[in-house]
Amino acid sequence: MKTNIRQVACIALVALFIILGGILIGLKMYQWFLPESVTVESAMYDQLFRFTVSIAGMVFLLVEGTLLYVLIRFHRRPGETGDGVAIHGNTSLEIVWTLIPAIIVTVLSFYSYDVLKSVDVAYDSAASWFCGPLTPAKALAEPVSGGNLVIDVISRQFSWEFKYPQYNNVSSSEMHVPVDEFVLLRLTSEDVIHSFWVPQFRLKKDSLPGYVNEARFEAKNEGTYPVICAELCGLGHSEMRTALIVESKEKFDAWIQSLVSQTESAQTGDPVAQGRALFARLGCGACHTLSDVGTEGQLGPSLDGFGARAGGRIPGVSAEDYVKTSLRTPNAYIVAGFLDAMPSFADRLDDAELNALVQYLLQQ
Amino acid sequence: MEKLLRQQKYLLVFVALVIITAVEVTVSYLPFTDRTPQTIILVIGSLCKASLVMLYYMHLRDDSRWYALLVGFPLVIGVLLSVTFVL
Amino acid sequence: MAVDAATGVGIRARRASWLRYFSFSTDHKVIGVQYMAMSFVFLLLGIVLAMLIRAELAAPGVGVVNARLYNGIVTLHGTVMIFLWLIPALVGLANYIVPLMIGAEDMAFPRLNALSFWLFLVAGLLIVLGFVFGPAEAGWTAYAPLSTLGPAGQSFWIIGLIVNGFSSILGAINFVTTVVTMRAPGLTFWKLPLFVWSILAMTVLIFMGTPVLTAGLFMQLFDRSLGTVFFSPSGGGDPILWQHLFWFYSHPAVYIMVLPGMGALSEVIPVFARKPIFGYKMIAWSSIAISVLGLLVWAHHMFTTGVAPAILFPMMITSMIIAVPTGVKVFSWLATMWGGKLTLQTPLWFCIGFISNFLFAGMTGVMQASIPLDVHFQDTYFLVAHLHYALFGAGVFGAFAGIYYWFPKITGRMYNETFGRIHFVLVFIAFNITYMPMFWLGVNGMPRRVADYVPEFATANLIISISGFVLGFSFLIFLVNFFMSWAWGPKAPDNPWGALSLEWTLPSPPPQHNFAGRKIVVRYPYDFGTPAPGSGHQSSPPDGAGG
Amino acid sequence: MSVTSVASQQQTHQGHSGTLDHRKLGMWLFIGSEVMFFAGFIAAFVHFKVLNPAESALLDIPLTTVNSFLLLTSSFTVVSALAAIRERAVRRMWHFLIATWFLGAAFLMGQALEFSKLFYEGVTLHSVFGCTFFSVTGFHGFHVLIGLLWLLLILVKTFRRKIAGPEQAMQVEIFGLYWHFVDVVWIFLFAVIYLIR
Repeated sequence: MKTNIRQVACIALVALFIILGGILIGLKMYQWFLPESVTVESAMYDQLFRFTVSIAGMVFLLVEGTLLYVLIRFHRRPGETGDGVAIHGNTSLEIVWTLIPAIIVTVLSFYSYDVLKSVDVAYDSAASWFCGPLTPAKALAEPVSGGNLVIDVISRQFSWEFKYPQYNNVSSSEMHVPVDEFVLLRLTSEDVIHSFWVPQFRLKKDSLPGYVNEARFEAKNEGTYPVICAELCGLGHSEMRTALIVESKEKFDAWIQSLVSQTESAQTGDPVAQGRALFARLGCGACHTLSDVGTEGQLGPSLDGFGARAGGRIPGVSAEDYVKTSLRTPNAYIVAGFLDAMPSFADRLDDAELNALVQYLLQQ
Repeated sequence: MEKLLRQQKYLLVFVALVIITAVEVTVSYLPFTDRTPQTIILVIGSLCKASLVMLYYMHLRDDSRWYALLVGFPLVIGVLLSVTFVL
Repeated sequence: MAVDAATGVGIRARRASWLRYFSFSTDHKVIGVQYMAMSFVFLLLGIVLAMLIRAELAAPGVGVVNARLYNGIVTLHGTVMIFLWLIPALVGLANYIVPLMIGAEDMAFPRLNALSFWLFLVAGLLIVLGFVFGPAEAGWTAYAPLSTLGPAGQSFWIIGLIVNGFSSILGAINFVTTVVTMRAPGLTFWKLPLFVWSILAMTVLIFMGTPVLTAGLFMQLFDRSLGTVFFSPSGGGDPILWQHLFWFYSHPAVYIMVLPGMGALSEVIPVFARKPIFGYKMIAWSSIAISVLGLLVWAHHMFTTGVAPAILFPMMITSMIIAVPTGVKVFSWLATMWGGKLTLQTPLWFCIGFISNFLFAGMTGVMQASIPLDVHFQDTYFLVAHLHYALFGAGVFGAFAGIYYWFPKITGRMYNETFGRIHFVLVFIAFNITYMPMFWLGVNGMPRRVADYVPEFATANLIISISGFVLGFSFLIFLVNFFMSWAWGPKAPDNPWGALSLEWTLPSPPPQHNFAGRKIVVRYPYDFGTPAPGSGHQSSPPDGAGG
Repeated sequence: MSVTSVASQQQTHQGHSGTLDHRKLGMWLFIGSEVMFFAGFIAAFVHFKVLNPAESALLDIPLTTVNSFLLLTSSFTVVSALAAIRERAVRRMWHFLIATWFLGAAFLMGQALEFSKLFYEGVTLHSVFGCTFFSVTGFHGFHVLIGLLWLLLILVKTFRRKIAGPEQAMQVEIFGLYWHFVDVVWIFLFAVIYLIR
């Protein structure tokens, strides 16, 4: 068929419109759609996102545009009879619309690999390429090598615990990291699969029972960001969130030092203080309200004024036994109106710790 | 006559299967230090046996291509699946 | 049945025709209707569950249901909608149509066909009844070890899915055998309607994927009942093993649910555009390509697990490549409509809805195929939106296109066109308002399967819930139209749409032994257009009711 | 593009198109999906074997070698039985099938012996090796059992003269396909589970 100049101009114009429109969509979505970008990695992520969405935008304009045009231009007018033209296909056209998407996804794959190389620990070495970052959980016992700050993320139904192996393993239920520093996370779980997600970091890693998973990031902005469990982990899944605080090196050092001294004093100090530390470390507050520690979990019964109630709860069961049993086999007694959601802490606490916790709770 | 040949063919295949099995077992007892060559031999051996059975006893050799296709595709994917899990 | 209902003969005959649907019939048409009817019963259940979910999420804080009930409802909703509504509905449609399309008298194994239906029914009851014995609450993905620790309902769920698996494997074997061995003389593969091609591709996925899931389900059942340690880390097992086995089936399941819809589009669009399908062979091959590639992408659901890149990265590439054959289909449909004479009736409207929604599913799909991007999307509402765009926006819209298109053939009556269009408008708008905001929610920090969320998501969730209720309501319009028209709708001619595939050469509804004793005129089924090359056929535009 | 051909519909379920027999095709498809089923279990076994290679030292290779020979022989007898019925030599088929049945039964007994020995040596379902090993070999044994029952049915039919010549050879052939498949699975299991260390 012969193509006159107007056709060519028309096609060129439409193509231009589609390309520019796509890029515009990409840029706008990138601004409106994504949450704040905090880490070096999330910046790279956003670049890839912008690129991908721009292409998606072009595809969107092309297809939806064609669809609308077809609907308007080619719908059957009232009283119109007859058929469309009998065109069975057009090889060159079909080749084109097979090749172009193929090229696009190839480019996208290469770009993705480029980003992965710099954001994902698994792509650091040929070894990890073939076995991945997953290692058996005992790896956590090994001493930490390298200068980077290492944080062991331990997840359990339904709370997070963050251990700092370089600061004689003190642990907290909130995560503090210094700004502008590489942080290596070693994630593991005590019961079921959880997933560590910080939307502003564009970072998500599953924490699996029996394995240690690894992730790293370098935060650029100070601030407080949510840590969210993204993998359905049981009845308290939606409650399983905590805070990640990015702060200046000085603030971080101050915080970690105070934590270290607190922990030491708690270990040496009276059982009540130790129990209080345990309550905080184990993240009981995720499900239980306790004003003394300043938690307001809703999934389990409130523990304010617990010491007074515990005794009379079950006839013939002393307050102390009641608490012990509730920690070892939580489903033995269920407070009316609550679910049997609490995991057992029997093999997570030694007798001394158990007693300390009991003493503390009975003080409430 | 042709029937007789077929019987002989089946018998030959059977003998071949037995021999390969014997070889496999002996190989598995050899005290290799590096297990890789042994593994390779065993895999090849079992593949040979399987294909012998399928080609002659299950008549894939003279039957329609459809059957070969419909069982070959799962075999390939299945092997891929298992390989994935070795990693 | 067309005989006058006044005479006792007519009445008895009609009653008999109704009773057939409650018997162990081996007629593929009866079984097809049984499948579809049951699937709609389960659909209603699934909708009720969805409404409960949206009611709970309408406002932050624990409201309508507690956490246990919520997890149970989410699990059952996913399971019911996928295994008990969409797949059976499509299988039922195929069960009715495919033998007619290939000029066969029935399926290759009629008794097996009936067996798979009744197995499906048993499976459905097991899964639903399990809810009573402590609901399965590990999500429809049933990730170990959460699922192996879960309450008794989980075991019912597992056994139900095993039975359902047997049912669909037997069905798949039946379909492939039927298409390969029972085509009418002269009906070569390259003259098959594209619906049959897509069903072929779908059944390949079923009989390849389902056994692997069944193996995994057996392992999980053993873990729960015999104390094996396949998935329990304490005993040295590996929870990721389940994810591999599960997704090996359950990713192809997506294509199982979308391919028949694509096939329906390839039937409806040419008929309503009065134009030959554009690039027949490319569309047929793209179906095959999708089903082959679909078996090699499962690990793209595991990008955050820390599995070796040697597994994940190749699967990322295969996942991306799937965009190519799907793109080919979409472009071919557009090219088919281009220059046609579109009769804008309900089946075509649903095809247009399919293309529009499927575009979003495809674009977000490519984004999620890219590992670094997916790390952020994984297990969030972004994914919830994406999967509903694929399964609902594409799968269900395709199913409706097919159901409206073949309704006259199946029931012998015309559906009400006005109601059909209202249904489409309502479902299309409500669908997009419901699921579009979920993309934003997910990216900004709302994980999936949560009973509670932070206050800043309240507005978006309220909008979603309201529009979700409208969406649920829109199905009632369809059901009303469906049953009213089946009972009192105007009689349908043999070929209301002026289509060319074989099923339309039969009376509506077709007689018991389909083509028994008839001449079968085999021809290329997309021979529309002027001048129609080869055939002197001058086709006439559809004259459907309300058109 | 639009060739038009006319023909009258046949009444039988036999395929119109091509020479493919629908029962045989169905059997092959079933085998195909069975391949995937076992692939799932073998994959699991391989997975854990890579994780901890030590445990499979307990396995009794001489015993299982004998078992393999039994199964291979039974494959030979089945195919010979098919050849026999195709030549209308019902008596010969009968003998071959009986032989097959006893070979299969012997295999099962060998497996029972092996399982009991392993239990005695303390291999339980509660270790990864135990659960993968017992489930995969157990499912294979289950398939052998089904095969034996099916074969029993065929023997009864033969006894009742229901299978008397090439006309009914298809029944034997389809059973044969199943039986050979079970054998093929064992060929792989034998290498993967027992021989590869």
